[in-house]
Amino acid sequence: MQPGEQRDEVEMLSLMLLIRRFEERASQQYQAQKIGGFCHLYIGQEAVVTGAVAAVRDDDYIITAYRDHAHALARGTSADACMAELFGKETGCSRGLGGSMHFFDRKNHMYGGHAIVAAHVPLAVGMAFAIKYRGEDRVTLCFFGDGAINQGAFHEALNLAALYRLPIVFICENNLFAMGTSVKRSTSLKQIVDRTEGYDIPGEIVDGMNFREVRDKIAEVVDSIRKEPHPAFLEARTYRYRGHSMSDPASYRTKEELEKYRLDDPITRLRAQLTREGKLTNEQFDRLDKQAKETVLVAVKFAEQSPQPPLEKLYDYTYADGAKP
Amino acid sequence: MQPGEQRDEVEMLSLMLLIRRFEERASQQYQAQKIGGFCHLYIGQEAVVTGAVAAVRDDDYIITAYRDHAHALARGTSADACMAELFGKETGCSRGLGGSMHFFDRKNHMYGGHAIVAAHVPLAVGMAFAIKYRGEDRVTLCFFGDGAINQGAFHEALNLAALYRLPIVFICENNLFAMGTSVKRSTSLKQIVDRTEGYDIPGEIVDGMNFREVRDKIAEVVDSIRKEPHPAFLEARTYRYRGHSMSDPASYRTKEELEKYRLDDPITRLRAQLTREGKLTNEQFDRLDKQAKETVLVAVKFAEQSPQPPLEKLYDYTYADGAKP
Amino acid sequence: MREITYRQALNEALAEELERDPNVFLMGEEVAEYQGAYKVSQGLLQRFGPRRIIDTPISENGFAGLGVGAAMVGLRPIIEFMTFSFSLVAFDQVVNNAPNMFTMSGGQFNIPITFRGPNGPAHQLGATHSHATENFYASVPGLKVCTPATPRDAKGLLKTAVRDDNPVLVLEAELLYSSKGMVEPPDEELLIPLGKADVKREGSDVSVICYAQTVPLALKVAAQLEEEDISAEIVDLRSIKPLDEKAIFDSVTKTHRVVIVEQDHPFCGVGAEVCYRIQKNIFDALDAPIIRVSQEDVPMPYNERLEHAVLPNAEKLIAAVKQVCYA
Amino acid sequence: MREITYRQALNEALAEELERDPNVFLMGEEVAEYQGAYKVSQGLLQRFGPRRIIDTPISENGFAGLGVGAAMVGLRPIIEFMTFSFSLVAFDQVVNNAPNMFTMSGGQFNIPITFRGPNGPAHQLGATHSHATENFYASVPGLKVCTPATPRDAKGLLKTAVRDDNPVLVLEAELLYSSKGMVEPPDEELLIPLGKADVKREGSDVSVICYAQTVPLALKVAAQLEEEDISAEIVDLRSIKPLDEKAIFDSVTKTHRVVIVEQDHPFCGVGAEVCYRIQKNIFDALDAPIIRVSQEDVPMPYNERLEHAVLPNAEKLIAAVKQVCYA
Ligand SMILES: Cc1ncc(C[n+]2csc(CCOP(=O)(O)OP(=O)(O)O)c2C)c(N)n1
Ligand SMILES: Cc1ncc(C[n+]2csc(CCOP(=O)(O)OP(=O)(O)O)c2C)c(N)n1
Ligand SMILES: [Mg+2]
Ligand SMILES: [Mg+2]
Repeated sequence: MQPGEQRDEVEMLSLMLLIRRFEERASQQYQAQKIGGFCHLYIGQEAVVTGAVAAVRDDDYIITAYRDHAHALARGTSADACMAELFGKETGCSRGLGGSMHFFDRKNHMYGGHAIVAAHVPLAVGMAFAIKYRGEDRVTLCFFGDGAINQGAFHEALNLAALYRLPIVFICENNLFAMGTSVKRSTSLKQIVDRTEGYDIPGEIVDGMNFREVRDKIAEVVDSIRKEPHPAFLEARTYRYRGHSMSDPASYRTKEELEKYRLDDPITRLRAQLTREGKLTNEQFDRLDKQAKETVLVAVKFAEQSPQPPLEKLYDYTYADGAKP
Repeated sequence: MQPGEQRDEVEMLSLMLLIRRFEERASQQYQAQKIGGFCHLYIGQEAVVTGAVAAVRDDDYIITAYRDHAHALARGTSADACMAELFGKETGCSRGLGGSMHFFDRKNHMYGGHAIVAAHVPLAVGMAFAIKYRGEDRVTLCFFGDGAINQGAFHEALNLAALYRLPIVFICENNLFAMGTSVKRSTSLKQIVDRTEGYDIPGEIVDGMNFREVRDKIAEVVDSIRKEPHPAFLEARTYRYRGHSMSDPASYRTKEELEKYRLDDPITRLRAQLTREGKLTNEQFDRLDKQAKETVLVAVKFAEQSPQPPLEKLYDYTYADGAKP
Repeated sequence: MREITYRQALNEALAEELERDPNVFLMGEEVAEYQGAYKVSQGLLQRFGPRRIIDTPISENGFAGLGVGAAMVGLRPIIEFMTFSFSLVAFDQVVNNAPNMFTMSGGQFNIPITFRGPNGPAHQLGATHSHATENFYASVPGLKVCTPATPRDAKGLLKTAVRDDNPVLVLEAELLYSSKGMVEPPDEELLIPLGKADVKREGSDVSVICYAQTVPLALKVAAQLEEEDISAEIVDLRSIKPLDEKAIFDSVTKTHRVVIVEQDHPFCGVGAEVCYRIQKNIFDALDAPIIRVSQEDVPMPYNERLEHAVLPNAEKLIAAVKQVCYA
Repeated sequence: MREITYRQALNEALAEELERDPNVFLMGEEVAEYQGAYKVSQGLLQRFGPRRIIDTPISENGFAGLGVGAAMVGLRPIIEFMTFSFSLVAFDQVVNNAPNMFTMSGGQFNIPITFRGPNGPAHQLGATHSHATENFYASVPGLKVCTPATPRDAKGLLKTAVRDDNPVLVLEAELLYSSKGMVEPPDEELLIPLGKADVKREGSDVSVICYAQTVPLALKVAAQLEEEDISAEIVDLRSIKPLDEKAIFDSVTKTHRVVIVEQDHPFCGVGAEVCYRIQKNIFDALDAPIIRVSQEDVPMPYNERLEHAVLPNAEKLIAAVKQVCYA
């Protein structure tokens, strides 16, 4: 996307549908044991990352935690490459070496996929440091969960970003839980965003179930950062419909709570907005959804048919210069 | 000291004198190479720890960083044991195994002496946890420098203390510098105390050069904690007259700045207050000072004449059960 | 004796020690309300209440340090790391505070703390989540490290660890949590001393030294080797530190040939230390060089086939045994 | 050639690489305005300005991670740890992010970062401040680790490290900062490859394998042994990882006897790995068991005499050499 351009909202709705259908299918493939390791689904949170990418340029930097499928897809990594990664195939976005928690796509400026809680937040600050070092007008978007804010790494990173006035937006995807621990049991504050006061970083809350609100707020913040680099913090209030990972029955929360959030579904909401405004018909929506489903089915086939990373290359990805230990 | 009792102010003035004279002598012995390793002097900051101990009971827990001679002396560790520790002798408060940065005195509830910046702050929280676990009405006082607040350990510890509502006072001895780095170059805030807002911990600033102000404020805070356990934070504004350690010429600050603070000297100030109020004569003061100097000279002699820790015991302090590795 | 899982065995050990000593408490992420990420602490919150079974935020360095501080004033904390891969963010507390306190204080403060949780590669968790930390921690003076491989050892070692007056790491094996084995009945006190290896199978041709996840592997391979007339003695170290030199030397003096199979990285791994001790002390007993089977020296790939290729496995172990036996 | 100190040599290396490549920057505590806690970065702020010589708060984990992130997008950070004892609070960034990124991303992101600073016991700094971290870091796949012992090696290795496309740790020796040695003139490019050991003294009776602070010790002892007609070959590893097997094997094949003298802890130390490699590959070349002289396995005491007793020293090294020579 070019500066000033607005991403088409119907296009962004399709992107949300793609993410949703991709993960539903991934869940099914995981159950069928085509996918190994841990697998964390983003279903319910789609408005956050789609709103974010709609607000920034393609060459801005994006980095997130292990709940990362959506971030890659939103950045333009193909469903094929994403599904192949889950299958551990050579055609995967990390050549089958990273897996669900470690999606990377350099070309699309997606810098991972990081599985140690909050350990990527300093990395994001480093990327923002490099932007300023080179005098570019890019911005780094760093996503993390509500559970990440109690790690030392988070704290040190925020202070560094504020001290050096780096161009970065810290986006806390507050889905109310870190595994089975609710925010009020993990964080000594009424609301997460208040922690930014300890760093003198401007912070705001956005409705993470509302695509337009996320997009507009991030656009505003990023605009101000491009003019004069500084860090900013957003708490996006959202909800994950599924358990923490595939093995979590999520019995720490009520069915009623889940149903309440489902009523607020980000896809339903954007669809309703667009329909109300006459920008989308039911038939169009159905077509988009069908398309998304097909793209994902094709991706599964692609992943299935792709080759495994060759055994001979076992030692090829340890040192960039091919050094042997 | 018993609850409700006030420590005699003249006694506390002698304590400050003892600390001052002890460290001046230590500095001289360090230059004479009787003391090895690093040695960090507290000169100028005496009102903070003396004010603190004057406000709490003898069985409250105290823990600090590596600038710890004063904390041990204030807690009642003898000048003999402190000097012997600097000399690395068996009669030292840590049997000559700890050195300047690692003073310990279990009997006097002095829990160290910790040399990794901020790494003792979680320990302090653990001590406060134990108090609450046992239902005691003790309080933990945790001292640290302005440089410590940008470590992850500090952050995690504060959140835990606030979450579990533990009986602890975090006392930041803000002497404006961490080695050669001024607070404004290390911390993204106008004032340190503002960081507590990110944890919903009550925070206040005290004049760390004023014994009475420190004592009264800590007494007030501790009183409230004993009634109902909770963490609190104090920023004590103070100044170290010497360099960071013995090898630091402190050329990062001006002579004028130093002179300004010397005018505010905590010993001079308490002396003036007491004299003004008719509680102390010049002769008395001189006698106290002479006493302090003598105590310290005796301590040097004691340290010199004390035996080294025996070589045969090399393996005796690794495992408490005497296990051999 | 009755058959229970490794997970149950750990759970029993925790419950018994919590019951026995009011100074013992369990703290970690998801240990209480969630009943443990791997269900090791199932039921403990209900039984012992929130004062003693304590959930934490994701602050490993903070709560590891909290445990050390609580131990300084007389409590006996059990700190669970959800996995030891996450102990790396708490490394300073585990290696700098816990084991140094006793020395630094001239013997005034011992730290009776247990750090426990799953350690070592599980299955397809990738490079950040597959750390085997035993060589890091065993290298640090003042720590003790054990690595149970069976339900009985898990229960007996964990109970001993909690009673030890020093910092002890109990490195559990996630892949063994559901494995079963015979264990003494609950009313019979089971304590297994730290620093004692266990010959899990007697043999005469070669000593296979193993621990944790490599014990079942070694036993499986020994059965296969039997068919080829190679008699392997399986020595389960159980404790990495202290290391049971005597048990190792006794076995090697009998077999004269050694393979060490370990789950950690090769460079400065546990096997390197074991090898050094053997050749230094009983050089003349060796009829062949010692060979180690460990991980390949690469970050763990996610792909299953590559992961298998990185880990010690039966083919590699058999090849190594044959090599030392010149078979 | 001219004589300069180890400190100056490092300073020259930094200046030359900063000069050569605008993507190189130096970051750490007190590196800029204070001119370095140990003055290694003296004058660099004045010469290269605050954009490239950057002071940090006391946030090792934060700025180590910042470096890794900057490296992901093409910069070449040099991260100074005031000492490697303080790298333990940044352990996760150094062992989990820097070396895993290349694998986890399927080769998309290499991390050209240099971590440097003094490592190993200095003098009476006590248990928390005396860590020798080489075995920790060498154990981690994806890292490279070097340990210069002379001004020439310090300059040549640091320059090579900065140009390497992988994470490299340059573990300097504080006690050697003021030591002097001959180094090529500044206008002559000096690059010493990683993974190449250096025979610092030829000999025929015994190979003494050493690195960092133990190199001068070994050389001193070799001179003493000469008087007793024992000819020691001094092999300075220079790089711990990659390890120069060939140089080691060449020397041992010649002398048939080995003592390894190292500054780290004994359990799973560097010497254990070297020993394993030797006995595995050239077992028959050995006429005696390999002996290691390392630290005693205790937290470092402050007292000077005890510290001396913990460290490798001349008496212990001589005794070990005599033992392997049956002299
Ligand atoms: C340092 C560390 N500790 C623990 C874990 C295990 N863990 C993985 S995800 C998670 C919860 C994170 O919750 P949150 O940050 O809210 O993100 P969400 O899963 O809700 O997206 C935990 C505890 C980890 N990966 N890293
Ligand atoms: C984790 C860590 N990093 C760096 C150091 C080196 N260091 C020792 S003291 C110090 C400055 C601390 O300043 P401050 O906290 O303000 O305390 P002050 O010295 O002023 O009392 C530094 C950087 C250390 N000991 N630990
Ligand atoms: Mg969450
Ligand atoms: Mg300070």
